[in-house]
Amino acid sequence: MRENILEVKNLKAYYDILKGQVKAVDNVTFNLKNGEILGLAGESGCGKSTLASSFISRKKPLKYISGDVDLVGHKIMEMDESEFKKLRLRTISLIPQYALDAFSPTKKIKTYIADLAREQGVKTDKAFFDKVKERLDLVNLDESVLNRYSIELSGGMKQRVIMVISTILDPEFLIADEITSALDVSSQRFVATMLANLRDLEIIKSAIFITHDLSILYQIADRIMIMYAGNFAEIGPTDEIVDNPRHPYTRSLIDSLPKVGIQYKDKKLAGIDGTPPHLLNIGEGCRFRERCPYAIDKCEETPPREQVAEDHYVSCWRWKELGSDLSGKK
Amino acid sequence: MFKDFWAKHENLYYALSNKKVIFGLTIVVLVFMLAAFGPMLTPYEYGEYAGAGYLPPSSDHFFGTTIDGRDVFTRTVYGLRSTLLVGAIAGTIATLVGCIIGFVAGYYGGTIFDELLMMLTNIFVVIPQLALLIVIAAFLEVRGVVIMAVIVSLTAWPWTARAVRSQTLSLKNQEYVSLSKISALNVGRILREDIASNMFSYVFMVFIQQFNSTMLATVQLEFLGLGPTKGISLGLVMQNAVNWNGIQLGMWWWAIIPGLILAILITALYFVNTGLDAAFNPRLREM
Amino acid sequence: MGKYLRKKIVIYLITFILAVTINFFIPRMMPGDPIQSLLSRFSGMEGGREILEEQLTLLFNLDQPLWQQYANFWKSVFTLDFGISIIQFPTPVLEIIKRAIVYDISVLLPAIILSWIVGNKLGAFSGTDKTVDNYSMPFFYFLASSPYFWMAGIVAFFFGVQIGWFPISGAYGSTASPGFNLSFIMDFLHHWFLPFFTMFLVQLGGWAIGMRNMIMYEQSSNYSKYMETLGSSNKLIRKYGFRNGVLPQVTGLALRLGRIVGGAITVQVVFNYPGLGRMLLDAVQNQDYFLMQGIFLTIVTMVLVANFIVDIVYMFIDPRVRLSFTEEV
Amino acid sequence: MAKNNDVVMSVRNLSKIFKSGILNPEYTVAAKDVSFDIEKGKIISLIGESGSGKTTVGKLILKLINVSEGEIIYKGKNISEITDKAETKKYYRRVQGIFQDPFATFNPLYRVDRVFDMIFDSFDLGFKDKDKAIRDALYDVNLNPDRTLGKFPHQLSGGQLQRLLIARALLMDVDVLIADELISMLDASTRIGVLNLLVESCKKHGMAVIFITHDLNLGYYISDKSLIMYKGRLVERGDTKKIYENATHPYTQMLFEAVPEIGDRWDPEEEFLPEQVVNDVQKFYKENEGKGFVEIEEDHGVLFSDK
Amino acid sequence: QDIPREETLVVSGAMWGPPSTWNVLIPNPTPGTGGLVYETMFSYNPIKDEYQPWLAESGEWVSDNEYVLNLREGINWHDGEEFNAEDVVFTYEIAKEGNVFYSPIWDWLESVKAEDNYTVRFTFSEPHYAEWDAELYERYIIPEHIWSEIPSDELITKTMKNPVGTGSYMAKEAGQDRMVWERNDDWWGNEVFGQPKPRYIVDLVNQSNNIIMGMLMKGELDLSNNFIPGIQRIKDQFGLKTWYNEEPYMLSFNTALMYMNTLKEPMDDKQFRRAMAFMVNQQNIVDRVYGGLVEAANPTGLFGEGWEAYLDEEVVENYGFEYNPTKAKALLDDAGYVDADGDGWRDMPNGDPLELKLMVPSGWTDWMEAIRSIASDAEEIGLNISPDFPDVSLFDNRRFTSDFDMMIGVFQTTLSSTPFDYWNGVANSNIDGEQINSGNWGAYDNPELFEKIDEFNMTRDESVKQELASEIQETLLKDMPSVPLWHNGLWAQQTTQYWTNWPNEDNPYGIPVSWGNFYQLGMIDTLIGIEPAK
Ligand SMILES: Nc1ncnc2c1ncn2[C@@H]1O[C@H](COP(=O)(O)OP(=O)(O)OP(=O)(O)O)[C@@H](O)[C@H]1O
Ligand SMILES: Nc1ncnc2c1ncn2[C@@H]1O[C@H](COP(=O)(O)OP(=O)(O)OP(=O)(O)O)[C@@H](O)[C@H]1O
Ligand SMILES: [Mg+2]
Ligand SMILES: [Mg+2]
Repeated sequence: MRENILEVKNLKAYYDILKGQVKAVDNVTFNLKNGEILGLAGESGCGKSTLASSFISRKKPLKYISGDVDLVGHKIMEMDESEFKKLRLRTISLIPQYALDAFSPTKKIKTYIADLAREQGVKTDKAFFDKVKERLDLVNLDESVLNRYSIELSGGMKQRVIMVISTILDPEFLIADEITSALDVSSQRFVATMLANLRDLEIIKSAIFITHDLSILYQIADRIMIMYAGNFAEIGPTDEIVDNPRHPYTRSLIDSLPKVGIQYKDKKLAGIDGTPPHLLNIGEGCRFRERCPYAIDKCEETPPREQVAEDHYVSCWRWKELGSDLSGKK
Repeated sequence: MFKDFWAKHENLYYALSNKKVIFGLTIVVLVFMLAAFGPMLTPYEYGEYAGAGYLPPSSDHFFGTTIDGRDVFTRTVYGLRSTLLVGAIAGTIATLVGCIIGFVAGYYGGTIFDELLMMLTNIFVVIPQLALLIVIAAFLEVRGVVIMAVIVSLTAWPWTARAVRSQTLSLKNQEYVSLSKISALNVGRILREDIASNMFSYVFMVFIQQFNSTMLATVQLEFLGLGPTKGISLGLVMQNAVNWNGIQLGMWWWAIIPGLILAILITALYFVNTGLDAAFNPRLREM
Repeated sequence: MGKYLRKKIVIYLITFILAVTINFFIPRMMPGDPIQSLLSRFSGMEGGREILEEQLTLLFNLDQPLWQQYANFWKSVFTLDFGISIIQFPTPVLEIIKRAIVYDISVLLPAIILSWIVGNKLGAFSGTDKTVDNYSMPFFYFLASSPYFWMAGIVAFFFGVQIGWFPISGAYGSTASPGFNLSFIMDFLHHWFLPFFTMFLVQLGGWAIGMRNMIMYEQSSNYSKYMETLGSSNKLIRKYGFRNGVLPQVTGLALRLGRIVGGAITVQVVFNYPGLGRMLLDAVQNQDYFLMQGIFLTIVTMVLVANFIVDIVYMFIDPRVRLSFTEEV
Repeated sequence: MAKNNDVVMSVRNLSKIFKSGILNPEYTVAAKDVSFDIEKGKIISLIGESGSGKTTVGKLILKLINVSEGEIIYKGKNISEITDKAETKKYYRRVQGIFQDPFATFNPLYRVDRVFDMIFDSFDLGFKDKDKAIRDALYDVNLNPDRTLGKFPHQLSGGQLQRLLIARALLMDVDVLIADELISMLDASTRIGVLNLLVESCKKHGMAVIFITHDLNLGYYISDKSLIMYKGRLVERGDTKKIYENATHPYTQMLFEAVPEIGDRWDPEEEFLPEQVVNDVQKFYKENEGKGFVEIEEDHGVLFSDK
Repeated sequence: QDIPREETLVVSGAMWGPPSTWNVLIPNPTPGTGGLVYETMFSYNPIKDEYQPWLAESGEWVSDNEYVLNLREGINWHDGEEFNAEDVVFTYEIAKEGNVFYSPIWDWLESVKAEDNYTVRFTFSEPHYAEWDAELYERYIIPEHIWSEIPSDELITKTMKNPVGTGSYMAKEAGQDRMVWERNDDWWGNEVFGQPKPRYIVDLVNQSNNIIMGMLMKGELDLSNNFIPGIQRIKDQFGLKTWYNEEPYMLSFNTALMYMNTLKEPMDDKQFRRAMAFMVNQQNIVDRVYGGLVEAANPTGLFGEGWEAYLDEEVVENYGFEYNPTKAKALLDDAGYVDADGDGWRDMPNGDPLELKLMVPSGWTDWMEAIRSIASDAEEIGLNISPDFPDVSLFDNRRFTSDFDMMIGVFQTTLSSTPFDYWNGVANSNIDGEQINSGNWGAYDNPELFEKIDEFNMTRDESVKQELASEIQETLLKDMPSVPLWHNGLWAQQTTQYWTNWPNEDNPYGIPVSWGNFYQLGMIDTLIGIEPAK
C-alpha cells in the first residue's frame, strides 16, 4: 500500500479575469497520507476551495499554471477529462461547500443517487441500494429519504445525504469543503465526527477537510495545513500546529480563538491587525508580511518551505529565530 | 476620477464591454438614425406619388415604390418613426405602470394591498392580450399615436409589475434598507436612493422588453386595421403591402423590408438585453 | 397544494368575471348608438328591423336599471345565449363559435405544443454548446422578433407561391368534402400546414430563447457542478438541467397562452383560415357586438381553461409547488 | 429579572408571528413569550441556532417589524406606540443596530460615507465639526479615514465595513446597540479585533449591546449576560458565567457539548445525534410540566416547560 | 368523398362570412340562394339591356295599372311539387304584413291574383313602372307549400337550410369557409337554355385579395370576383382572363360618388359644390389607385346599357365637368371663397377659415388612397380638405346622421335596368327623419327634382321618360349634390385550367360574376356557356 494518496508539488492555479490574475493557489506543496484526515484551514478567500477544485475541475476562469499533483499514481494535471472522469467518485470525490444546494430540486434522492452511480458504470440493483441504505443508516438517516425530494430535507439531512452520495463508491480521496459551516453546532459535531467515522470504517481512505474553523479541525484532523492568501503557510500534526505553531499567522490565529470559559473581562484576546491582501495581481514576497509583527525586509522575498520536524513544514523566513518565541505561549 | 466613474458604474463597464451589447446597440442606433434622419434623405412625402409603381429598389427609391408609385423608403422611415414613437410611449407607460404597481406591491409585500395588486396583475396576465386590444381599439373613435400607445400598454404592464415586485421584495429586505430606516431616513429617500436606484439597470432591461413587445403588439393591431387612423406606421405599410398583393406581385421590397427592419431592430434589442443581463448578472458575466 | 389550486381558481374566477364585465360594457360604451347602427344595416327591411330590435332589447334590457342588465347578462352567459350574430344573421352566436373553434384548436394546439417541445429542445441544445449558440441565437431572436402576420406573409409567399408546396388559403381544398377519410385528412393537413408552421416558427424562437437561458442558468447551478465533479456525463447533466429548466417554461406556457391566441388572429387573417380570430375581426369590423362578445368570452375562457390545465400539470411536475407553496402565484 | 435603575430597555412577553397569504394564511411563530431586560453598559449575547428567532427579536427592538404580542419598554414607553416621525427619530437616535452582512449593509451605489451622512442628516449629534467627528470615530475603530472615506463598499473589506458601522454607532452614542451576527462574515483573524473594539467602546460609552450570535464561545467571551433561544422561545437567561457553569436546559447543555474547542476533544465514543435534542427537550418539558420559566438562582432563569 | 375538380367551378368574392342563412326573405342570404335555387320571373342581361323570360314565359302591362304574367308550364320545385301561379301570389302575399324587406311594394301594389295555374295578375294602386321593371328580375319566387308552414314572426329568423327552389342548383354543403352547390340535373331550364356545365359550384369565403391573387396564380380558383389590385400586372403571365383585354379590364358595377353635406356651409352652396367637381382629378385616381382597373365616372354618374339609354350627351356637354383646376379656382373665386387671411388656404366668403374633412371608412384602402388623392387636388387649388378615416361603424353613424362634411359612397348606384335606381339613390326625398338611410346622405333637398324622379318612375311613355331624364341629369349637374368620381368594377378574373370560354368583351353572352344578385344578371348564362377545359 502506498504511503501517500496525494502528492502536491508547487501547485499554482490562478483565476484569469478581466482585470488580471487572481493568484488563489500559489506554490502549494503538501502530501496526504493514506488513512489520514488533513485539515485545511485559512480565512475566507485564501484559496482553500480553489485548491480543492484544482484537483477536481479546472473550469474557466480557473487556470492551472504549473506544479504536479499525483493522486494514487495518476498525474491528474496532465490527464484529459475523459480519463479523469473515470477517477471521479471512485478515486476522488468531493463534498462541496454548497452541499445544501447540490440537489436537483425535481429529482427524488433515489433517482439522483442511481443516476450518479450509473454514470460510473455501477449497476443500480438491489445490492446497490442495500448499500445505500446501510450508509444512510450510518449517518442516522431513515431509508425513506430515498423517496423524498431535497426540499423535504433539513439542512443537516441534506448535508448527510450528500456525504453518503459522495462516498458511495468508497473513494480513496475525499475533499470535504466547509461541510460544517452552514450547520448548527449540533449538526456540525455530528457531521464532523461522521467524516472521521467514514475513514475509520475505511469507506474512504483519506480526506482533506476544509474549514476556516480551527477548533473543528482540532477535533478530527490528523494533520492541519494552514493557508494564507493563496500561499502555503504551515503544515503539521494537529497537536504540533496547535501547541507549537511555527508560522506567525498560525500563531495569531490560534491566539485569537475564544474558548468557552474565557471571557473578555478576564482575558482579552489579541486579534491580527489589518486585512488579508487582495490576491489580484499580487506580487512576490510573504503575503502575511503586512500584518506580521515579526516582518523584516527579507519578507519581501517569497519564503521557502522548510521542515521543522517530522511532518511539520513551514514557510517563513524567521521560523528558526522565532521558534521558541512563538510556541508555548498558551 | 475616470477610474472612479467606472468603479462606481462597474455594471456599465461590463455592459459596454460586452460584445452582444455593442453589436445590438450599433444596430439599434442605426435603426434609430434611420428613423431620425431617414426623412431628410428622401425628397418625397410619405403620402405622395413619387414615381412609377412597381419599381424595385434603386438610387431614386432606396426601397422601391409601392404598387401605386409611392416611395417605400419614405413610408418606411416615417412609419418607423411613428412605430418607434408608439413603442417608446407604450413601453414607457407599461414600464412605468408596471414599475409603480410592482414597486408598491413589493414594498408593501405580504399585505392585503400587495395581494390585491398581484391579483389584478395576474388577471391581466391571463387575459388574451390581442383579443382585448382589438375589442378596445374598436371602441375608439379616433386613434392617435398616443392613444394607441395607451391601449397597447394596457395589457403590457403586468409582466413588469410581477418582475419589479419580486425585485423590490428582495431589495427591500436588503440590510442597507434597514440601515437607512434606522438612520431615520424618510420613506421617499429610501425608495429613491436605496430601492429605485438599485433597480435602475433592471428597469432599463424591462423597458427594452416592453419596448419590444409593445411595438410588436402595435404592429399587429395596425395590421388588423386597428392602428392609428391617421398618419403612417410600419404596421400600416405592411398591411398595405399585404392587402395590395405586394407579396404575390413579388414586390418584396414593399412587403419584406419594413417588417425586416422591425424584426432586426427587435432582434438587436434582444441582443442588448441578453448582453446587459450577462453584464448585470454576475452569475452570467463572462470573463 | 390545495392552497395553490385555490389561489389559482380565485384568479381565474375573477378574470372570468372581469372578462364578462368587459363584455357587458362592450356595446354599452360604444361611441354613438350602436343599436341604431346595427338596425340601420337592415334598412329597407321593415320586419327585420323589428325583429332585430326585439332581439336587442331582449339582450340589452336597456329599459332596466344597470345592475339588472348586468345580472341578466350573467344569466345569458350561463345559458350560453350570446344572441344572434348580425353579420351572419340569423345564426346564433353560439353556433358560429362552435363551428369556428375547431379550426383554432386544430392549429393552435399543435403549434403551441410542438413549438414548445421543439423550442425547448433546440434551446437546451444551444444553451449547452457555445458554438451552436452563437449561430442559433440570432436566428431564434429573429423568429421571436417577427410579427406573426409578417412571418405568415413570408411563409405564404415562399412555400405557397414560390415553391408552391402548400395551399395558402382556407382550411381544406375547394373540392374536398369534410369527412373521416384519408384523402380529406391529407387535404386538411395540407392546408393546415402553413398557418400551423407560421405560428410554430414564431413561437419556437421564444421558447428556444427561454430554454436556452434557463438551461444556462441550470448548468451554472451547484447541482450541475456537483454532478460534474462526481463524473457525470454532460448528457446526464443536460438532462437534469432540462428537467429543471423546463419548469419555468411550463409556467411561461401558461402565461403566454393569451398572447399566442392573439397571434393566431393575424395568422388566420393572412391565411384566410376560418377560426375564431378571423371571426372576431369580422365582428369588430362590422360592429357585430353579439358575435364580438361571444368570441371574446370564448377566447378568454379557452385561455383560462388552458392556463388551468397547465397549472395543474405544473403542480404535478414540480415537487416544490406540490409541497411548499408559500409565495407567488 | 433584575430590577434596578440601570435598566434601559425591557422586553416583556414578546411574541412575533409571521403570517403569509390572505386566502389561506400560514403562520410562523418566530418568537414567543420572550422577556428580558437590557441594562446600561451591559453586553447581552443572544445565542441560538439558525431560525430560532434571534434576528426577529433584534428587528422587533429596532422597530423594523411590528410586535405581535407583548411589549418593548424603552424609557417607560412601549415602543409600539411610537408612531409619529419625530418620536421615531428620537428613538433611533438612541437605539441602533448593526447587521449581519456588512456588504449588504452598504448600498453599493454610494460611497461608504453615506452611512455617516445619513445620521448627520437625520440627527443632531452635537458635533461642531462633522468631518472631524467622523475621522475621530474612525481612528477609534482603528481605521485610517484617508483610506476608507470616499471609497465604494466593494473597495473595502468586510472587517473595514463592519468597523465603519461600529464607528457609526459610536458617533451616535446610543443607549442600545443591536449587533446581529456582527462577526459571522468575518474571519478568525479579524473578528476578534472587531469584537474587542465593540466591547471597549460599549464600556466606554455606557452602551448596552445585544450581541446576536450562534457561536457559543464568542458569546461567552464578550457578554455579561446571555439569552439562549430555541425555536422562538427563550430557554435560558441570565448571567453568562452562571449559565456556563450550570447549564440546565437540555438545549443549552447540548450546545455546550457540541461546541468544538481547541484543547478539548470530543469523546469519539459518545454517540451524538442532533435529532436527539428535540426529544430531550420534549422530555424535559414533560417532566417539568407546569413549571414554566423559573429563576433557578439569582440572575439565572430557565424555561422548564413551554406551556 | 371529394368532388371531381374538373366538374367543379370554384369561385370567390361573393361571400364575406361563413354561409349562415338561405332565407331569401332577408336581403343578404348566402350568395347563390337567389338565382341558383330560387329563381325570378325574368332575367336581365345588363350588357345587352335585355330581359329574358325565366319562370315567366311572358308578361305585359294589360292596362296602366295591371300587369299580367304568364308562367312557364312544367316547372317543378326541387321536392317534386309543381310550381304554379299560387307560388307567385304567395311570394307577394307573404310581404303584405310588412315584415319582409320587399313589403313596401304593397304601398303601390293593390293585389296579386292567380287567374289560373299559370297566369298571375298584378293590380297596382299606383304603378311604379321603373321599380316594377327591376322587381321582375329581383324577386325570388318561393314555394308556398313550404313557406306557408312558417309562422310569420319566424319568417326572417329561419335559416331555411337546404332551400327548396326551382333553380338549376341545390345546396350541397355549407362549410365554415365555403358554400357548395350541386347541379340540379332535372332543372326545367335544361331544355330551354341549356344545362349549366359545372356539376358543382364551390363558393369560397375569402376576404384577403392577396390570397385570392395567390390562388389565381396557382389556378386554384376558376373565377374570382374580388377587387385585386395589380391583377393587370400578372394577368398575362398567369393566363388570367378579364372582361376587357385592355384597360379598364373590368365592366363597371357602380358609381362612387363624393357626397357633400348640404346642411353645412359651404356645401350648401351649389357653386362651391360645382367647383368640387372640377377640382377632382378622377384620372389620377383611376390610374394611381386602381392602376386602370376602373373607369372615371361619367359626369351624370350613369353607365351601363340600361342607364345610358337615358344619358343626354347634350346635357353633359353643357353642364358636365372634367378635371380643370383653373375652372375650379375661378368658380371658387367667383363665389367668394378666397384666401382672406393670406395663410395660403381659401376662406369662407365671410372670412371664416374653411376647413373640411372628407371621410371614408378606415381600412378601405383603395378609397383611403382615393381621398388622399382628392385632398391633394384640393390643396392644389388652395382648399383645405383633409382625409378622415373613421372606423366603419363610426362612418355609418355619421353617414346616417349627416354628421360629416364630405364622404364617398356607392349606395344604390349599382348596375340595373333603369336609371331610376340611381337617381332614387342620390336624390331620394326621404331626408327628414332623424336618420337618413336612403342614399341621399348629403340631405340634398330639391322637391322639384324629387317629383321628376317619381314621375320617371311612374310613366311608361318613353319620350316623357327621356325628357325627364334629361332634366334630372341637368339638375343634378347644375346642383351637384354629389360628384360622380369613378365606376367601381364588376371585378372578375378567371383562370382557364378547368373552365374556358368565359364571356368577355368579344363574346358577351353572360356576366362572370357570382355576387348575390348577379345570377339572374348573367351569371347563369355564364354557367351554361363555359366549357370544361378537359
Ligand atoms: N470564479 C472566480 N473568479 C475570480 N476570482 C475568484 C473566483 N473564485 C474565487 N476567486 C477568488 O479566489 C480567491 C480564493 O477563493 P476560494 O473560494 O478558493 O477561497 P476559500 O478559501 O475557499 O474561501 P471561503 O472560506 O470563503 O470558501 C478569493 O480571493 C476569491 O475572490
Ligand atoms: N418576514 C418573515 N416572514 C415569515 N417568516 C419569517 C420572516 N422573518 C423570519 N421568519 C421566520 O421566523 C423564524 C425566525 O427567524 P430569525 O431570522 O429570527 O432567526 P435567526 O435566529 O435570526 O436565524 P439565523 O441564525 O439564521 O439568522 C424563522 O423560522 C424564519 O423562517
Ligand atoms: Mg471555499
Ligand atoms: Mg438571524
